[in-house]
Amino acid sequence: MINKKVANVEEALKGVTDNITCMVGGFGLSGIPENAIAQLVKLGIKGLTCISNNAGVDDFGLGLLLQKHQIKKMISSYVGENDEFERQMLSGELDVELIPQGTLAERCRAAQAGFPAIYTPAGYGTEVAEGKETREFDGKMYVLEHAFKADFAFVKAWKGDAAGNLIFKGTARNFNPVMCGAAKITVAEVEELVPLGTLDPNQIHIPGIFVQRIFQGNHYEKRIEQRTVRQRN
Amino acid sequence: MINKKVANVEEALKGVTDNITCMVGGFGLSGIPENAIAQLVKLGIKGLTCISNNAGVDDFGLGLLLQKHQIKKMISSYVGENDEFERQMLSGELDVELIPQGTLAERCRAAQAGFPAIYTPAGYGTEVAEGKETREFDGKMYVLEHAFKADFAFVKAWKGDAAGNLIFKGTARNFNPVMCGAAKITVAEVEELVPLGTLDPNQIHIPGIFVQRIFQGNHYEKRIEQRTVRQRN
Amino acid sequence: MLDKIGIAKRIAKEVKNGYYVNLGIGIPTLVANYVRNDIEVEFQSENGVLGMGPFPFEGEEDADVINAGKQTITTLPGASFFDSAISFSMIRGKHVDLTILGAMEVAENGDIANWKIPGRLVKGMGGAMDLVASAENIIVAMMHTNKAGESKLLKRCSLPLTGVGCVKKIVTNLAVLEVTDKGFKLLERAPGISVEAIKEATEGTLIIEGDIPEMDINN
Amino acid sequence: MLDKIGIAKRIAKEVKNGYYVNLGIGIPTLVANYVRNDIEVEFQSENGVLGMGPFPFEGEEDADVINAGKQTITTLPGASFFDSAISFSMIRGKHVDLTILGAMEVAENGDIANWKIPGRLVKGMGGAMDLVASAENIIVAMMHTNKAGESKLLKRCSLPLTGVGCVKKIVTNLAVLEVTDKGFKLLERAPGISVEAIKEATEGTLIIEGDIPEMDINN
Repeated sequence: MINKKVANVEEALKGVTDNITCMVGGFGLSGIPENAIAQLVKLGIKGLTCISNNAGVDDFGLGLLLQKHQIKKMISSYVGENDEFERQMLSGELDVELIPQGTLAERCRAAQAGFPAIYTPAGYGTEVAEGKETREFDGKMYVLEHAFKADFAFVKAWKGDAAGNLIFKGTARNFNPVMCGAAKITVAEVEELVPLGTLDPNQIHIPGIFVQRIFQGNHYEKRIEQRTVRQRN
Repeated sequence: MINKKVANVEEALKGVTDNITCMVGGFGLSGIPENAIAQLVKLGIKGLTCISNNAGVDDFGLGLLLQKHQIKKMISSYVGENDEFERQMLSGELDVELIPQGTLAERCRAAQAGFPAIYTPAGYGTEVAEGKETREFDGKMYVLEHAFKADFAFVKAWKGDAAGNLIFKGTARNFNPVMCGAAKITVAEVEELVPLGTLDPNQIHIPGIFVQRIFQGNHYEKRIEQRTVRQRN
Repeated sequence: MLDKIGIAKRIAKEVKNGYYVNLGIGIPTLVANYVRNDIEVEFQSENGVLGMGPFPFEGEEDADVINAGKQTITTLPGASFFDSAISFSMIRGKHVDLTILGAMEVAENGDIANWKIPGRLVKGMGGAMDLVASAENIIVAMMHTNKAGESKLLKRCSLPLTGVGCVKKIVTNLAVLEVTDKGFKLLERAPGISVEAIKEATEGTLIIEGDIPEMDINN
Repeated sequence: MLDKIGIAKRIAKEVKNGYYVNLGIGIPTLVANYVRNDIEVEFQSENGVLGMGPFPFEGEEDADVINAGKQTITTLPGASFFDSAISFSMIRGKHVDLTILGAMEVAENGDIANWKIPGRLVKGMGGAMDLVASAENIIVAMMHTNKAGESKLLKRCSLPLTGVGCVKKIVTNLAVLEVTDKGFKLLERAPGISVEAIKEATEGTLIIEGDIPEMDINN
C-alpha cells in the first residue's frame, strides 16, 4: 500500500503558491472541500484560477476566497447566488469563463484519463463554441473541447483510507470523482479516514492511484443552500 | 421505478436476429453473460458481429458460438486460447478486427456517453492506426477512434434490482459497465436479483437507466481459466 | 389563460410511462407534482441522482442529498447516485427520454435562448446547453410573452442561444405548440383563449390547421 | 548470463518506493516476487484491479478475482476493483508509474514490436498498445537474442510495431541498456558477460562509454 496520508490540511496544501490553477469539487455547497478552502484563505494565496462548477455563496465555499480577492479567474457553469462575485465580475476584477456543466465534467475526466480533447454537442451554435473547432459526425455537429490542465485538485469525500481510496456520499459526489487525478496533485479531504482494509475493494468510488494526499478534515458545516421540506400529514 | 425485469433469458433476448452487432461483457471467462450466450446458441442466431475483449475458449464463453459458426466477425483485443477460433480465422471464415484494449473500452464508453469519437494515443504509428485520422496535441500523436454502434449489449453483473441497477463483483466487472447503455438494448443478467430498495443508492455501479432488460441467470459455471495457487506453509 | 401550475399540469400529460425525465428549475420542477401516479417515471437531476422523490420531512434534510436547484430532496427505492461525468453520459447519450426546461425565447426553427441577457448579470448555463444539445425530446415551459408583453415565440432568437434547432414542443400560458419545419404549429389553446389572441402574442410563423381544441389539463 | 529469474531480479531493482506498476505476462510477472519488501509498491492489472497480492491458497481461488493473465489472484488491504475504462484511465492518464513488458524486438529509437508475427497466428495486442503509448517509464524484459540467435535489439524493428519511440530501458539476459537519442547505451553487463559479447548480440547502435559495470541483481 502506497501511503497518501498526511497529518493535516497544512501538510496537504504544501506547494500551493500564488497563480496556480486548481480544480475544486462540489455542486453548490454540497461536497465542497471546506478544509482546503479555509486553508487557501488562511495562506492568503492570490491569483487563483478555479475550475469549479459553482462559486459558492457570499460567506461560504469559494465565496470565502472571493471576499479576499484571492481568485483571478473562475471557470464554472453556474455562478449565481453570490453578490460579491457579481460585483467583481461587473467591475472586471474577476475573469469568468462560463462553460456547459457536462463539458466541465468531461474536460476534467479527459485530464484524468489522458485524453487531449473531446467532441461534445453542447454549446454548438452558441457563443460557447465561438473560436472553437467544430465538426460533423453522422449529421450532428460537435465542438472540440480540450482537457483541463491544473496544478491542484481539491476534492472532498465521505470516507477514505491511507491508500487514497475514496467513497463519496449522495449527491456530494458530483464533480469530486472526475477531478481526482485530473491535476498534478490531487488533495482529498474526508469526513472519516478509516483504517486500511476497512473499505470494500468492490465499493470504492475512486482508487487511491488518482489521489496524492489524503487527510481527515475538521468541522464540516455542510451548509444547505435551499432547505426545502414537506409537511407531515 | 421503471421496471426492467423480464422473466427469463428467452424474454430478455427477444428481438435478437441474425446479423446483429452485439457487445459481450467479460475478460477472459470472468464476468461473461453465460445465460445470454447459451440462449444465442439455442436460438441459432447467425452472422453475429461480437464486440468483446476476448473470444472465450473452445468449449466455453464465446467459443460456444464459434463452434456453431454463429459469429461472422469478432472485434477484440486478445483472442488466444481458442483452437476453433484460430482455425476459422486462418481459413477466412471468421473476420477478426484486433484493437487495443483501452480503445475497446473507450469506444464502448463513447457510445454510452454520447461521444462520437475519441482521440487516443494507443496504436499511433502501428498498423492499428492505418487509414485512420491522426492528430497532434501538445506534441503527442493521437488516433481518432469512433464510438461503437451496436444493437445489443449482453452484460453480466453480480447483483441487480428491477430498476436495472447493477453491482459487479471483483474483476468480473471489467467491460460490463462500459457496455451498459452503449447499445440500443442492454440486457443484464445477474447472479442475484434483489428486491427493490435493497441496493444502497450510493453503491450502485451502473444506474438502471443504462439497462433495458434484467433477469436472474441460472447455473453460473464461472469457469477459471488459469487456476494459480500458492502452497500453505 | 393558464398559470404556472396549469402549464405544469399540461406538460405532465406529456410524460409517458417508462420515461426518464430531467426537469429544469422553475415551472418544470412543478411538473413532477402532476404526473399520473399510475405510470412509472424516474426523475434525473444532473448533479448526480436518479430516482428523486419528494422534499424531505422537516428535520430529515440531508445536505448531501440535493437536486440541481440545490434543494434538499429524498430518493425513492431504486434510486442511484453517480458523478457528474456519468450524469452527463445519461444526458448526452440520450438515455434521458424527456427534458423540460424554461426559456426566455424560442425561435420557429427550434432555437432556444435561456441563459444570458447581454448587459445583465449572467449566472451561467449550468447543464442547459448539454441538455438541449442532446435530448431527443425537449419541451419548453414558459409564458407566451415577457413582462413587457413581447412575444417569446420568435422568427429568430435575439438573445444569445443555448442551443440550435432543438426544441420540439412548447407549452405556454396560452397554447401548446409544436416546432415544425414551417414554424410553430398550434396544437391546443389554453381554456378561454382564442386563436386570435395566440396569433397576437406570437411573433414567429404560426401554423393553424383546422379547429384548434382547448387544452385539457387534467390527467 | 542471466536466466529469466535473474532478469526479473534486476528489473525489480528499478521498482521504486511509491510506484504503481503494471506487469506484462511472462518475465515481467516474476518481477513482483523480487521487489524489496521495505518499499511500498502497488501492482495494477488492466482487467480492473489495483493492489494485487500473491496467488490464493488452494481452495480459496475466486473466479471473480483474476489478473490480466487470467490467473487467480488475491488482493491486499487498500486494493480496489474498477471497470476497464477506469483501468485505462489509470494507464493513459499516466497514473501508473512503471510498465514492464516483454518484446520480440526493440529498435534503437525506442520502437517496440511484441504482438504480431506476420504469417503466424495473431492473438492480439491486449492492453500493450495502450500501455506503451502512454507510460512515461517503460522497461522491456527479454532475451537479448531470439531462438535463432538473432539480435532483438535492432536499428529498426522488422515486425509490426506495438508502439513508437516509447521504450526507455531494456533488461536482457546479457545487459541493461538505456534507449538514447544516439542508440542503445550500455549501462551494465550480466555477470560473466563481456562487452564484446553484448556488441556481438546487438544489431542496433550500441553506445559504450567508459567502463561498463557488472550487474548486481541482489536487492
